[in-house]
Amino acid sequence: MSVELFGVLLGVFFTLAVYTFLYRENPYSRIAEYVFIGAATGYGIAYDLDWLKNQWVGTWSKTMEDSILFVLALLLAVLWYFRFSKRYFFLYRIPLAITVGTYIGLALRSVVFAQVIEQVRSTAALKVVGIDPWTAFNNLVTMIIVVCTLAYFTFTVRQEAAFWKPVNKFARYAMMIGFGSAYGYTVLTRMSLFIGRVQFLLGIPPNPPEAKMFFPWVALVLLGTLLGYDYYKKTKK
Amino acid sequence: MATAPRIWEKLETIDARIIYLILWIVILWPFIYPIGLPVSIGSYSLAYAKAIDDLPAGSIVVVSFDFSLGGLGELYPIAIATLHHLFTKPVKIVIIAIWSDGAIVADMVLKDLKPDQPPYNRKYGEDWIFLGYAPGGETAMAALGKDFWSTLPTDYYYKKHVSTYPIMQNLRSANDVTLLVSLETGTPGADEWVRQWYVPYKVPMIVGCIGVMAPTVAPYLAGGQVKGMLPGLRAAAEYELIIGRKGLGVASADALSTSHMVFVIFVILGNISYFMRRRSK
Amino acid sequence: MDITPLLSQQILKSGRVSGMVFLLIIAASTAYFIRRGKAGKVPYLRKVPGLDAIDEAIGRATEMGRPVFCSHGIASIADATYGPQTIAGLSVLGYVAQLCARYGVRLIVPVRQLVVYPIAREIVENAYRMEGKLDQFRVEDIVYLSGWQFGYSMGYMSLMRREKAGANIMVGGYWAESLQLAEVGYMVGAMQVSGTANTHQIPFFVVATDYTLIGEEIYAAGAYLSKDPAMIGSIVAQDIGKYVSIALILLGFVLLIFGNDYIIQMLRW
Amino acid sequence: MSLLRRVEIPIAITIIFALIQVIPYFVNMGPAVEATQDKVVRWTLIVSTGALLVGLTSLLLIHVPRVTRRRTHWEYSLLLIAFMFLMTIIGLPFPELNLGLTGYWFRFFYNNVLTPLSASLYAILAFYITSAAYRAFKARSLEAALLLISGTILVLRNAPLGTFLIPQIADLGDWIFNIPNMAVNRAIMIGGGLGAMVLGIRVLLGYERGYLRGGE
Repeated sequence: MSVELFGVLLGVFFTLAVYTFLYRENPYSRIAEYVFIGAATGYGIAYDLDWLKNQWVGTWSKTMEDSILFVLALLLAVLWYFRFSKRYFFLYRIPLAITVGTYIGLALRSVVFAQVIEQVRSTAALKVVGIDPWTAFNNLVTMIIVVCTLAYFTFTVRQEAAFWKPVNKFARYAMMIGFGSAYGYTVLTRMSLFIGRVQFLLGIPPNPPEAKMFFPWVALVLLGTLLGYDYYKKTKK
Repeated sequence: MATAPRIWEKLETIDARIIYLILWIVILWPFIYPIGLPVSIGSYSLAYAKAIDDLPAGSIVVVSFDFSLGGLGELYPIAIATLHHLFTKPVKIVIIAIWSDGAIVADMVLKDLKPDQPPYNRKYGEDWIFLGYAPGGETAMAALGKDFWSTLPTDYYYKKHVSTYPIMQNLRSANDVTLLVSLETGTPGADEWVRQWYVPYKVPMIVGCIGVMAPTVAPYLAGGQVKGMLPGLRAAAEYELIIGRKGLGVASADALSTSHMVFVIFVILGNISYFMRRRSK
Repeated sequence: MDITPLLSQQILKSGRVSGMVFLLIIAASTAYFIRRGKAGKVPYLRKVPGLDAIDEAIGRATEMGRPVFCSHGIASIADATYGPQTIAGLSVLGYVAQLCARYGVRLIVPVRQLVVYPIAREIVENAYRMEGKLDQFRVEDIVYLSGWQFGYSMGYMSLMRREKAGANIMVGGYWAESLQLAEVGYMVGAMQVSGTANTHQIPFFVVATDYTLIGEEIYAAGAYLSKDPAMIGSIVAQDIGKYVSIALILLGFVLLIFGNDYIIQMLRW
Repeated sequence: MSLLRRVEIPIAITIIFALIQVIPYFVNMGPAVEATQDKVVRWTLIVSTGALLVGLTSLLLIHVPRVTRRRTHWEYSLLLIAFMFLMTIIGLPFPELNLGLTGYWFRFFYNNVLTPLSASLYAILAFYITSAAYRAFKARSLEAALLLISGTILVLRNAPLGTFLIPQIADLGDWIFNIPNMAVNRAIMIGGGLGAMVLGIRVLLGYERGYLRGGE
C-alpha cells in the first residue's frame, strides 16, 4: 500500500472512530481522543517554535536593541516555569501580569468601540421618517427590542414600577425568538459540515476516491466489534 | 388504557442514539440513491447567475479564492459551478487568491475542470490565467486595485512575467475589471473587497460564501455593492439548477432536505409525546 | 460642546473621543461605587438565578457522590476581545473551588489555554488552602487537555462520560464546543450552569443546559458570588453604562425624527 | 526576593502594561509612542509563548506516571506522548531537513490525522443540535413555544424542500433572523461590552485579583 493510500485509510479510521463516540465512549473513540490531543499539542509546539523563529529572523535580530529585548522576553517566558517550583512559584506572576496587562488594555480600547459605541450609534441612527413604512416599522421594532433587552439586564434597580413588567416580558419574548432563530439557522451549517464528512467517506471529489473503498470495511469492523462486545457482555450476564 | 401513556413516555425519553442512527441513514441515503427532491430557487442565486450572464463579451472577470482547505465542503461546488459558468461565456477570466491556501484550492478546482479541454477549449494566457497567491490580506487587495502587474508579477503555473500574456495587456488596475467574484469563508473577504475595490473603483462583485457568512454579506446586497450571493451548499444547488449543470450541490441538497425534515419531524414528535403524556396524567 | 480645538491641537485623536469619554464615565463610576461599597453602602442587587443555581448544582453532585466539572471557556487570557470572558470564568472557578473544598466533592477543571493553566491551578489550590483542605487538592484534576478547540472538547466530553459528572459549570468564552459539552453533560445526567458573552453560542446554552448566564451576567458573576461590598458596588457601573446607552439611543432616535443627527455625529467624534 | 513575593508587584505590572495600550490610543503622543505600543504587543506575545513549557510539562506530568505505573488507560497515554513528540519533531522549524510546517511528513499527519479528527468532531454537532432540539424544543410555556416556533421556521427556511413547500417561509424566516435576532444580539453585545469594560477597570484598580491568586 502506498503512503498516500495509507493516509486515506487513516483519515477514514479516525473519522469513524470519532463517530463511535455517539454510541458510547469506547477504545476507538479513546484512540481518536488521545491521538488528537497528542498530535494537536505537538502541532501547537511546532507552530509556536516556527513563529518564534520567524519573529527572530524577520524582526528582532535586525538591531542590537531589539535582540536584547527578544532575549529578555525569552527570559521572562522561562519564568512561567516557576509555577512548578514550591519556593519561587510567585515568579510566574510576572510574565502573567505582563500578558494580562497588555491584553486587558487592548480589550478596554477595542471593546468600547466595537461593542458599545458602534452598536449604540447604529441603533440611534435607525430612521422612522422619510423611508418606506415597512422599513420604518422594522427600525422601530429593532430600537424597542434593543432598549428593552438592555433594561432587562439591569442589576441594581428594584424593578417595582409598573412599566418594568411589560418591558421585561417583551425583552424575554424577543430573546427567545432571537435565540430560537439563531439555533435554527445554525442547523444548516452543522448539517453541511456533516455532509462534508459523508462526502469524504464516500470518496466524492474533491476528496480522494479511495476513501469509499475503505469506508464500509472500517465501519463494519468498528461497529461489529463494538456491538459484538456489548452483545456478548449482555448475554453473559 | 395504561399502555398508551407509556408509549408517549418512552417516545419522550427516546435514546438519543436512535436519533443519531436515523440522521446517519437520511444523510447517507441520498448520496447513494439520489432522490431529486425539489429545490426552490432564491432571488440571491438568480441575481448571482444573472450578473455572470449579463457580462458583455470580452469583459474581464477576476475570481478570487479567499478560503482555505477547511472551506472546501461548502465552497467546492460553488467554485466548480461558477468557473464552469464563466468558461462557457466569452469573457476573460483572471484567477487569484488572497488566502495562501486559496492558490492550492484554486489549483484543485482548475485541475478538475480542465478549461483548456472540451467542452470549454479556452486558451491559457489568452482567455484565462491563474496568478496565484497575493500575500498581505487587505493590503494586497488595495495593491491589486492600484496595479495588478506589480502586485502579482508572474503567473502561477509557468512563473512567467504577466506582461508576456495577451490577457494581461488590458488589465492594469481595478478600473479594467468588469466583475469581481469572491469565494470566501471569512476575513479578509467581502468587507475588505468592498472597502478596497467597490468604494474607490466601483467594481461590482458577487460572493460565494459559507452559510454562516450570509448575514454579514447581506447588508452589501441591500446596499448594491454585492450583486448576488451564494451562501453555502443550499445555494450551490440552486445555482447548479439555474445553469443546468447538476453536481455536488444538487446531490447535497437532497441530504440537506432530508436532514432538515428529520429535524422538524423530531421536534414535532417530541411535542406530541410531551402533550400526550401531560394529558394522560 | 466644541471639541475642535482639542482635535486641531492634536491632543486627542479624531474618531476616538466618544470612546474615551465613555470609558472615563465607566472608570469613574466603577471607582466611585467601589469606594461607596467599601464604606458600607452596598447597593441592592437583584437575584441572578443562574448564579444561585451554582450552589444547588454542587450540592446535588455532592449528594450523588459525583465530581463537579468547572470550565472557564476556551479563550486565552491573552486575547484582546475575548480575554475578559476568561477572567470572568476564573472568578466563578474561585467560588466553585471553595464550595467543592468545603463539601469535599471532587472538582475537575478542563483547561484549553496554556497561559490559563497555571492560573486555574493556583486558584483551585488556593481555595482548598483557604478551606484548610489542601491535602484534598488533586493537581491532576486540573487538566490541560489540548490547545486545539476540538481536541479540547473531545477530551472534555470523554472525561465527563468516564467520571460521570454530577455538575457541569461552564462560564466564559465558548464557541462551537458549547453544544457538544452541554449535550454530553446532559446525557451523563449532570446539572448544568452555563454562561457566555458570545452571542452566537447563547442559544445553544439556553436550549441545552439548566441555567444560562447571558452576556453581561458573566462579568457580574465574580462580584455577585464574592458578596464583597466593594465588588458589588462595581456592578452599579455596569448599570450606569446601560443608562447612558439607553439615553443616547432614545435621544438620538427621537432627534433624528426631527431631522437632527447631533447624537449620531457626537458618537463619531 | 521577599519584595517580589508581594502581590502588589504583579498588580503594578498589569496596570502599567494596560495603560501603555490605552492612553496613547486616545491621546496623541506622536508616532514614536504608537510604534512602541505595537512593539509591546508583539513582545508580550513572545513572553506568553513560555506558557507552552508549562502546558507541555503538565501534560507530561499527567501521562508519564500513568505509563510508568501502568495505570488504567496507560496504553492510550503512551499513544498521546508518542504523537506529541512525533508532531513536535517533524514540525521543528528546519526546512533544510525537510522538517517544519511545510515539510512532507508534517503535512501528511496534518492532512490525514489532525484534519479528519478535527472536522469530524466539528461535524458531530449535526447530531447534538438535533438531539438537543428534540429534548428542549417543547412548548412548555409561552417563552419555550416562541423559541420552538422561531427555531422551526428557520430550519424550514433553510431546507431546500422547506421553501419549496411553503415559499412564504423564506421571507418570514429572514425577517425573524434579521430583525428580532439581530436586535437581541445587539443589546447583549452592548451589555457584554459594558461588563468587560467594568471588569477591565476592576483589574486596573487592583480589585479583580482572581487571575493572580484564587479569589481572596
